[in-house]
Amino acid sequence: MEPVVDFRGAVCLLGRFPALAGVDLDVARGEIVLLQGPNGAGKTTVLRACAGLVPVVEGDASVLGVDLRADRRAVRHRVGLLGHASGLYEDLTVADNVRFWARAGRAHDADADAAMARLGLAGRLADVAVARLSAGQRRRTSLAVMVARRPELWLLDEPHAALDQDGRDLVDSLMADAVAAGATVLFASHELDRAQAVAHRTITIAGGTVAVDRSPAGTAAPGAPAPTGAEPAVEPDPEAVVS
Amino acid sequence: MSAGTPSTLFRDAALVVGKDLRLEWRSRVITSQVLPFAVLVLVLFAFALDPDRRILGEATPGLFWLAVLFSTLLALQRAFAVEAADGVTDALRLSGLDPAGIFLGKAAGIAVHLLALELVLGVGVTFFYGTTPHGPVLLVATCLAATAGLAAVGSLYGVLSAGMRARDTLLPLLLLPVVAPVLIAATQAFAAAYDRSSGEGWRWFGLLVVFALLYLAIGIFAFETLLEES
Amino acid sequence: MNALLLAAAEADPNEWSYVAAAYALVVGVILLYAIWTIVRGRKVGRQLPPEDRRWM
Amino acid sequence: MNTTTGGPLEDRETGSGAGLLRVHPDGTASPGSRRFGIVLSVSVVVFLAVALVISPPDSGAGASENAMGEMVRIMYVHVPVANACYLAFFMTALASVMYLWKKTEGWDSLAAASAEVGVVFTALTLATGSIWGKIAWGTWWEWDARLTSTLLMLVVYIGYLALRRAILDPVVRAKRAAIVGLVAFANVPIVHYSVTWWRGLHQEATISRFDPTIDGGKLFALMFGLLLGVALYVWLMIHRFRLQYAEARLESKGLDVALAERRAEAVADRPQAGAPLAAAAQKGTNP
Repeated sequence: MEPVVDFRGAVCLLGRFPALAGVDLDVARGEIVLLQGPNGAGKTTVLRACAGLVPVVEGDASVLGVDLRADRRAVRHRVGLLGHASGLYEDLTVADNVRFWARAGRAHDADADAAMARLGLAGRLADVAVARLSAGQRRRTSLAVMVARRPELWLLDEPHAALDQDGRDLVDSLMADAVAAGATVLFASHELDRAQAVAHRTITIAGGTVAVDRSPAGTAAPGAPAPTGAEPAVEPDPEAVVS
Repeated sequence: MSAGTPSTLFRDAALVVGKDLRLEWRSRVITSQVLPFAVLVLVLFAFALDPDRRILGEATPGLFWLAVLFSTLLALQRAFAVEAADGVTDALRLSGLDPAGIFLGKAAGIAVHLLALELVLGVGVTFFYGTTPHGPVLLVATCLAATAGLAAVGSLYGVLSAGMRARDTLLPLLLLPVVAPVLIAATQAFAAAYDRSSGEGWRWFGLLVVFALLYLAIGIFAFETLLEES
Repeated sequence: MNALLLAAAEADPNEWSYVAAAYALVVGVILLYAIWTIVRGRKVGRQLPPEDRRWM
Repeated sequence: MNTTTGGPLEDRETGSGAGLLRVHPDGTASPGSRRFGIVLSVSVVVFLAVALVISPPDSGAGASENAMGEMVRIMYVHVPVANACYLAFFMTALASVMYLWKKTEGWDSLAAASAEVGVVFTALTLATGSIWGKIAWGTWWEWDARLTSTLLMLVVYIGYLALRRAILDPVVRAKRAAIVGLVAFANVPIVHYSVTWWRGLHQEATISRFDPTIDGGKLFALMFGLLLGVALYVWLMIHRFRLQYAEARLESKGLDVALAERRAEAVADRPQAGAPLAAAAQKGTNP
C-alpha cells in the first residue's frame, strides 16, 4: 500500500521563519488523519506543503507519489485544500463559482450541481453573489467546490469552523464518503471531541515538528511512522478516544 | 499541469476569459467606474488645452491613447485585485489550469474591456473634439494591435505586482515606461489615419504587432513563475 | 542651426564652465556612489560572521 | 595579507603602498580590489589630464562648420559613461537569465548590483548629454531620440529597483526581479526603434550629433575613457556585488539557529498539548 503522504524531516520556510522544522509524517490511502496542536504550531503549513503550495526546502516529501522537492506543481490538481480563505470570487454567484472551479478541475457541470445540492446550496442560494453570503454559507460553497472536484487527497483546515450543527455533521459525512470513494483526508481542527470521533488517527504538531503520533493501536511515539503496511480502512474506535 | 497541450491551453484561456466577462457582467465595475473615468479624462484634457484653439483636434490621437493608457491602469488593478482576494490566488494555483492559459485568458479579458473603452473614447473624441475619423481600416487595426500589446504587458505586470506591498503605486511606475512605445506607435498610426497618409501608419502598426507578440510570448513563458508565491 | 554651432565653435569662455561642470558631476557622483557603497558594505559586513565574507 | 608588489605608481602616489593595501576588516574590499582601486584612482587623474589639458580641442579639420571646440571634451566622459550603463544593464539581463536557469542566489545578487550601478551611470549619461545639448542646441533638453530612449531606460530600471524593495521574501523577489530584468532589456530595442522613428518623422534636420573628426589625440582620449569606464564599472561592481551578497547572507543567516528555536517550541508546548492526548492514549491501550 503506497503512502499518500510521506514526509521525512521536511523543513518549510515562510520567509525566513521555519514554519516546519523537520516533520515526519505518513498518511496511508483511505485514512482520516487529524492534525492538532496549538496556534502557530505549523498545522496549516503542513496542509499547504501537502498541497504543493509551500516549498519543502529540506528533507524528503512526497504526496500521491509525487516528489514535492522535484516538482510540487504536479500534485496540485489532485488535491483539494479548504483553507481559512474561501478561494471564491466575491462578485460571482455561488453557482458561477462552483461551476468555474469545477470546470477548471476538469469536472462537469453535473458534478457541480450535485455538489451544490449535497451542500444545501441548490435553489435560491445558488444565484446569490458570494459577497452577500454568511461565513457559514461561504464555507459550504468552498466545500461544494471541493466535492465537485473529487480530489484524491482532502486537506481541510478547521473544516468545522463557522458552520452550524447541520453543517458540521455534513462535513463529517463528507469526509467519510470521500474515504469510502478511495480518497484520503488530512485535516486540522481545534474541536477535538468531534474531530477525534471522525479521525482514524491523531497527530499532534508543535513547534513545527510532530510531537505525538497516536496510531490506532494506541501507541504514542513521537515522530514514529504510521503502520503503512496495515489495511487501508482502519477501524476507528471513537469511544476509546473520546472517553 | 505545467505542460499543457495547445487544446487545454485554449480551453483554460476560454474558461478564464468567460469567468472574467461574467464577473464584469455581475459587478459592472469597468462599465460603471472605468468607462466614466475615461470620458472624464477626455473632458479634463479639453479644460487643460483650451478647446477653442484647434489644439484638441490636432492632439486627438495622443489624447485618445493617453486616456486609454490611464484607463488601462485602472482596469488592470481591478482585474488583478479580483485574483488576489480571499485565497483566490491559491485556488488558481491548485486549480489545474495551465498558467499560460490563465495568462492568455486574463489578457483576453482585459483586451475585451479595453476595446469597449476605445470604442467609447473614439465616439468621445469625435463628439467632444470634433475630429472626423478617416482610414477606418488603419484605425481598427491599430486599436486591435495596440490593445493586444497593452493587455499582454499589462497582464504580465499585473500578476507581477499582485499581492505585493504598495502595488497600486508600483504598477504605474513599472508599466508606463514599458508601454511608452505603444503610446508613440499608436498615436502616430492614428495621426497617419486622420491625415490620410496611411503608408507611414502601417509601419507603426507593424511595430505594435511586434510589441504585442513579444509580450505575449514573454507572458506565456513567465506566467507560471510569476503565479508562484515562492 | 549652423550659426549656433559656429558660435559654439568660437572659444567661448562659457563653454569651459559647461565642460568643467560635466566632469565635476561625473567624478563627483561616481566618487560619492563608491563611498556610499563602501560604507554600506562595512555596515553590513560588521553584522556578518567572518567566514561568510569569502572575499577576505 | 598581501603587502608585496606595490607598483611604482602606487609608491609614487602614496609613499607607502603596503599601508594602503591593508583593507578594512568589515568592508567589502579585498587586497586585490584595493590594488585595483589604487591603480584606478591614479588612472582617473591621468585621464583627467589627458581629456582636459593634453588632448586638443576640436577644430573641425574636415568640415569647419562641424567644429565642436572645447565641448568635444564632454564626449570623453559622456560616451564611456553611456557605454558602461549599457554594459551594466546587459549584465543585469544576463544574470537574470542565469538566475531563472540556475536559481542560485549569486546570480540574483549580481543582477541587483549591476542594475543599481547601471542606474547611476545612466543618470550621468543623461546629465552629461544634457550639458552637451545646452552648448550645442542652446537648451537643456531636446527630444532627441537617444536622450529620450535613455530617459525611458532610466525610469524602467528605477522601477526594477523599486520592485526589489517592495518584496520581502528573497525567493519571490529574486524570481520576479529576474523576469522584470529580462523584460526591461527586451524593451530597450523597442523603445529605441519607436523613439528613433518618432523623431525621424518630425525633426527638420538632424542636429549635430556626436560625430567630430576623430584624430590621434582625441581618439586616444576617447579610448582611454572607454577603458576607464569599463574598469570603473568592474571596480564598483566588485564592491556592490559583495555588498549585495553580504545582505543576502544576512537575510538567510542562521537557518540552523531558527530551526533549533522552532523545535524548542515543541518541547515547551508538549505538556499542555500532549498531556491530555497521552492520557487518552493510555486509555486506548487498555480498553
